[in-house]
Amino acid sequence: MNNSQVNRIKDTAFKFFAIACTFFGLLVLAVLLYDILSKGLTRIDLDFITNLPSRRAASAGIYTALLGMIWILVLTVIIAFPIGIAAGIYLEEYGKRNRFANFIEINIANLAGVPSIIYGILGLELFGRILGLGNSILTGSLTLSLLVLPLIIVSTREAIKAVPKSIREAAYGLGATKWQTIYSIVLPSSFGGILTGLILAISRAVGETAPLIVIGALVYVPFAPTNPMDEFTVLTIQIFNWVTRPQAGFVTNAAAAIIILLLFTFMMNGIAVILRNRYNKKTRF
Amino acid sequence: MQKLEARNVNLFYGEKQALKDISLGIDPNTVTAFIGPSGCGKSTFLRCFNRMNDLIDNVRITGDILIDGRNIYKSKINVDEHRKKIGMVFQKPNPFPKTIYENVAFGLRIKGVKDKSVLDETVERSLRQAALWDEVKDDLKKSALSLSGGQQQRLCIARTMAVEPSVILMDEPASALDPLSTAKIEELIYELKSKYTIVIVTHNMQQAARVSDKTAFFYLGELIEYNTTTTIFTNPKKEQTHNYITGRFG
Amino acid sequence: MQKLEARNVNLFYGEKQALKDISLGIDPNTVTAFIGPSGCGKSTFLRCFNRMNDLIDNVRITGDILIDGRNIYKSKINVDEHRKKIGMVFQKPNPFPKTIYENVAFGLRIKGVKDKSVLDETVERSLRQAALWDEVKDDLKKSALSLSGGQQQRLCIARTMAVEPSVILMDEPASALDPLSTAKIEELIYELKSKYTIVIVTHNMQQAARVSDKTAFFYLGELIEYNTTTTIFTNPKKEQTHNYITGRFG
Amino acid sequence: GGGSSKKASGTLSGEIKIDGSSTVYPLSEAVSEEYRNEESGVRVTVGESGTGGGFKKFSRGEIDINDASRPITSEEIELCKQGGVEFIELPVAYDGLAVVVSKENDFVDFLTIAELKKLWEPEAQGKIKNWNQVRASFPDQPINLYGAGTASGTYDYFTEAVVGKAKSSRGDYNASEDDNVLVKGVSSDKNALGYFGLAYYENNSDKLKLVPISANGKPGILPSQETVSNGTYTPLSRPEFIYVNAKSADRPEVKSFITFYLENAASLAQEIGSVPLKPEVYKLVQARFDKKVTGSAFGVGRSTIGVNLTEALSSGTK
Amino acid sequence: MVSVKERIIEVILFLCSLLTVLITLGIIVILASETFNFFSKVSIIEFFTETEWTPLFANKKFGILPLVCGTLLVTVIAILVALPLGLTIAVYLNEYANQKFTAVVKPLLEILAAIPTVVYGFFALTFVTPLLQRVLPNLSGFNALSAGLVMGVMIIPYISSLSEDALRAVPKSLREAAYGMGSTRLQTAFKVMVPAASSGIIVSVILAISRAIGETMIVAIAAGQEPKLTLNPLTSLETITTYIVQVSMGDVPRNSIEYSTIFSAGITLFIFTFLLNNISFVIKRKYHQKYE
Ligand SMILES: Nc1ncnc2c1ncn2[C@@H]1O[C@H](COP(=O)(O)OP(=O)(O)OP(=O)(O)O)[C@@H](O)[C@H]1O
Ligand SMILES: Nc1ncnc2c1ncn2[C@@H]1O[C@H](COP(=O)(O)OP(=O)(O)OP(=O)(O)O)[C@@H](O)[C@H]1O
Ligand SMILES: [Mg+2]
Ligand SMILES: [Mg+2]
Ligand SMILES: O=P([O-])([O-])[O-]
Repeated sequence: MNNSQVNRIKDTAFKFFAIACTFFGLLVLAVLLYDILSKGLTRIDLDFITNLPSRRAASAGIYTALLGMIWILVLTVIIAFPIGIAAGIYLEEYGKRNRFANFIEINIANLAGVPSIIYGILGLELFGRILGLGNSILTGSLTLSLLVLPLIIVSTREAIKAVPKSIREAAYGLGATKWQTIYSIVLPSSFGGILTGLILAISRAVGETAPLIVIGALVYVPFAPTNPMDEFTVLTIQIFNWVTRPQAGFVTNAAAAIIILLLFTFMMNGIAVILRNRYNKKTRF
Repeated sequence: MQKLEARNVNLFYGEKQALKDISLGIDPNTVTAFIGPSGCGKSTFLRCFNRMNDLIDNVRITGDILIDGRNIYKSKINVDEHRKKIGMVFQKPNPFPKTIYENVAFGLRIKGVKDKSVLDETVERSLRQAALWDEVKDDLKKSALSLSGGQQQRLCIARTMAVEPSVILMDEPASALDPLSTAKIEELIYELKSKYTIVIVTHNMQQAARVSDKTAFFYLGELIEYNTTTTIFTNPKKEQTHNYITGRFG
Repeated sequence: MQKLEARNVNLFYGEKQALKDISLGIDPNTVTAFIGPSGCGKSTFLRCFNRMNDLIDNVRITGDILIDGRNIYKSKINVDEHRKKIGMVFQKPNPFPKTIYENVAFGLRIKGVKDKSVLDETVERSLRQAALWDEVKDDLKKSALSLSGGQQQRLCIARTMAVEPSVILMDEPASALDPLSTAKIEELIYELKSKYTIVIVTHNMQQAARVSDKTAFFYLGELIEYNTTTTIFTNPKKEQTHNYITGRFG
Repeated sequence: GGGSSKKASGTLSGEIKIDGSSTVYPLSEAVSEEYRNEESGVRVTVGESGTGGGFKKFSRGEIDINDASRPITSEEIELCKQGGVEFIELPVAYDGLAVVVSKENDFVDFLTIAELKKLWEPEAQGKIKNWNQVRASFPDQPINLYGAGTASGTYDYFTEAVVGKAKSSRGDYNASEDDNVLVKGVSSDKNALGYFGLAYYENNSDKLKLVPISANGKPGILPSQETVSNGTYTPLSRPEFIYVNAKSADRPEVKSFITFYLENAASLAQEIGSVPLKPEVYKLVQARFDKKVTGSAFGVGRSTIGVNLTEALSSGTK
Repeated sequence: MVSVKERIIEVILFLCSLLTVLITLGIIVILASETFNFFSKVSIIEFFTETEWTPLFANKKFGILPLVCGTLLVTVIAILVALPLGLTIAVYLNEYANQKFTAVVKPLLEILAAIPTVVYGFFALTFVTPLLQRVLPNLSGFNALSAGLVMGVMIIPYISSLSEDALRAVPKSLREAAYGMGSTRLQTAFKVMVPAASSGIIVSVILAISRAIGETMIVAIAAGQEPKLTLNPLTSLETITTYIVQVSMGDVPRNSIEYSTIFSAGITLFIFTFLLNNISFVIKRKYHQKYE
């Protein structure tokens, strides 16, 4: 065999190996989904959604967990989004010049990589103990807000960065002030990108478990929360609770709750993908 | 009095000097062309006139730039207000991702104009001046991005004129356009000359020859030669100019 | 026999037709220039000759391309081997982020050559041919990225020649370079002509006039005119060609 | 279902916070679930931080009721005093501490307290790693241990009963406050040995194998409703308690909840696999609550190992 | 001259971004002050050299090594899965697959990283472990192996997507030069593209490692809670994150030594990820400059 043939064989061999690797990843995903669907799909019905928790697996539901999750999400959105977007705007539009902004940038890159459980410790100590908010919904959403803040800032920056310099210059050239340019040109143009980031942040918040355990959310809460100071449980915590129970019925419950959680996660990510695609198309300047 | 004047302008991007001691004056209601090879500083110099370089980090400028005799870098000038008097058109058409109408009305809106009739009137007048009115008058609510490249560029010119500047700076306004659109823009420049002072950067020597009254040749950040367009193209004083316009490089 | 030949070549990027029914033949040991406005398909056509367009998804080609009389799209050709015979130099110098030595030796290494003396010899010969040896002979272990733009481009030419192609395709090889480097590259092209068949895409009409024997003018994907360079520049048959070379557009 | 009287949802409202023992958790959970049918306006939360963890919160006044699988300790009483918390101590059920191995384990026939001590005492840490070190006739296989976390009453009780000193145990085992985790671990590990409340065994008897325990040279005894209730399963039987904050006990919803608790504890304990007290004992307990008897009936230093509840309660009530 | 309104807006925006610094400060101050308490009671030498970790027990030992070892063991298993798979996938998507395939497969693979980790914990405990136990009868119910494997699959997209981005950021011209000289795809990929994108690929791997180190739920559910200084992936062990969860689930009194252990464990974890993140940040900065 000459060299060129050997090279071609290697090339082809790698190709098949790589296809196998790619499909292995997808296969695991498929098996995971199949495993969960087969364990939990039959358990899902209206009762499962509307029932309160119970010691009997067959009559337990996720009502309180769902409501808890919605409470947490809404508060997190209210707290984290304005701050995150504002910070993103500052860093991308104002802060380039000074060294401090550079420092903030490193800092955010770091925060984005801090393990979520560390945010849990921060939340436990800062909100739960020092501010005395206990293991309430408010503590939970403040903690998750800190957690998703770097995510929102980074995606806001990416979205703003994607707005071409040329249309900014056009606005400045017409005599617009900085804020006018940002408000009336940059933000509308990057709206899709920012929104995508926000939805991914929500999806992240929905899936978090560890920081909430650390702030003390692992309790039996058999009622729907009605105010931010209530104790709460969320879907992931409920799943964790059920996963650790040995009886088969609770494994089924956990799988069923996971299906609901995944539906939510996939929906969020799907919306983000669609938004991103549509937005990419619309604003190809 | 000269409309625009530069006195010993030096400009640095960080360490790197992009403009070297440039002085030149531009008369009102003329078209001046800046030519020179890529990277010689034409755009940089053009952008000194509306302080657009302010937007870039690490830029340092020395020397004076005067508009109507007023030093725009020294006095406590309001940059935003100043830019309204100096229109700018860029190489790539850069309409806002808004409707055609809103593009043209933008300059007024940021001034705080809300009166619908004033806006309508200005939009129409500007589009007419930019020779675009007939093509878009029925589609004012359509997105500006749906226009062709040439139309977009004329829209940008209209948008600029809506704020009634006295100077228009154009940075290779036709280089991304097809021959037909280019011809239209060149025609437009010729017409606008009566009302505005126009400075145009171009790579296309024939374009410079066709539209401008005076031409400045830049090379490596220096102003090599500045003279009437006829002189530059038929009888340049410097060898570099000669080499450039005969296509020895660039 | 002609070195390169295209017969009724059509090329589509997805729906969009980029080349329209192009036929042309190129003699061995000549320099042929492709000129035309941006986007007219010069690069696309050039890249047909070494099947570089294969790398892009959704490309569809009809018609025949022959090299030394062999149809490179029809027969069961080994593309990698074929490309070794057709060298290519790109617009922007693109040395690999490796040492100067390894850049030139790359072509041999992927052929499996390991013999140090063969490598050394080829590296020296190629660098000499590219008129770069004297400038870099003491720095062969330095990163290629530390060279100036003009040197990088000559390094890319040396790299190409190391695999001993018979044809060299050049896509605007000097457009990113300063006048001095440009002159060097042009000189080099002139020297290489005796050993290679060269096709060069250029925006610079004077460059085409200086270096090429024949010139092909493209417009909107069509080959408008193909003739000796003298004829094209002094006595074009088509009005579009005339308009283009006199700078009416582009 | 355990709710005895099915009247229409009541009129009470408010919040009751329970925390503490994971052994008592299933009972409290069951009670509060049934109570929900009774008084849907009262919102009861139940945590499971372990007996000790719960008492920490209880002494800070953060919770109304603490579940406990052992009596309060003198330090905890002290903490309650500092926190200004007075408590009412109410036994609610018995529990046997089940020692279990994997279903696949075929060689463990019984274990003596001495063997358990050898296995669990602090000195065993890092040393006793194989089954044959516990008893020479056992095979030379690794032994993986699962046991209660240190905040739990089960841990305190087990160490006291087996090692002889409360809170004295080796530390290199899978420790969890959540007995479910232990069940899960032991059932999926053929080299495992673990201990936890009997109720957790009863609910998972298909996955686990119960080990008879032999004390003082007597033959091994399996924990069951009967052996726990009649005291033959010693020393690993114990009472379970709830501690009610005396201030909270004044609130009508807490009062109603506790009464409901004591009325239904017997049937619910049976249902979840715990061992109910005798009916007359529940009466004593109810009386104790009605009279708001504060303080512990288990004097400092007095062990509950083998305790007689009737006696203890009567002595406390006078 | 800038108007007052513009100034005010800028200040508000600035304060919002300043908040992020406060968060970092908050984390550091809170972790450090409790850790300071911790080290006033426990010798720092014991912390780093003692081989047992039993702070909750009567016989207290404060050696962080078993937790670090458990964390690293699981991380190594995860990276052994994710690195070869992720890099191969990245090369394949970039060099071999057509755009349509990439456009479909890349987001599908990214789903792997979007699935909540509690789900993976469930999957590892109820599916992977029983499956592995058929082959490895000695495998404990809680073990490092299935936690590591599942975590490895979870972080595949971190490596495949980020490396693919890095490969894609390599100027097209380099790739064309390689092909132009007659390289095969494999040669182009591994002799030109991967070296040119190496910094980006390294960044992706570091981020994946950092992610694996900080991952909590998978190990908390599936790897056990027994601090053990072992390299045997078949037995149960405890990671730093699991320990923090374990302690948080029971209520530990403030100002006790047990309470400060979560902070000393937390700061160890924080330092690990902090270092990794900074290294990757520095590399990223450098290579961004290279291509601009
Ligand atoms: N933002 C910037 N930062 C640093 N250097 C810059 C910046 N903008 C331009 N330069 C440099 O300044 C020099 C002059 O640039 P300028 O854009 O003015 O050239 P030009 O004559 O307009 O070129 P072209 O014809 O390509 O537009 C160039 O060398 C360029 O690299
Ligand atoms: N990968 C691609 N996918 C789709 N369309 C393409 C692609 N590459 C080029 N085209 C289109 O094909 C046409 C011809 O492009 P080509 O690059 O060959 O032009 P050119 O004459 O070399 O221009 P230039 O002088 O700017 O290099 C252009 O309209 C271009 O937009
Ligand atoms: Mg320019
Ligand atoms: Mg081209
Ligand atoms: O019942 P405990 O959870 O305290 O063991």
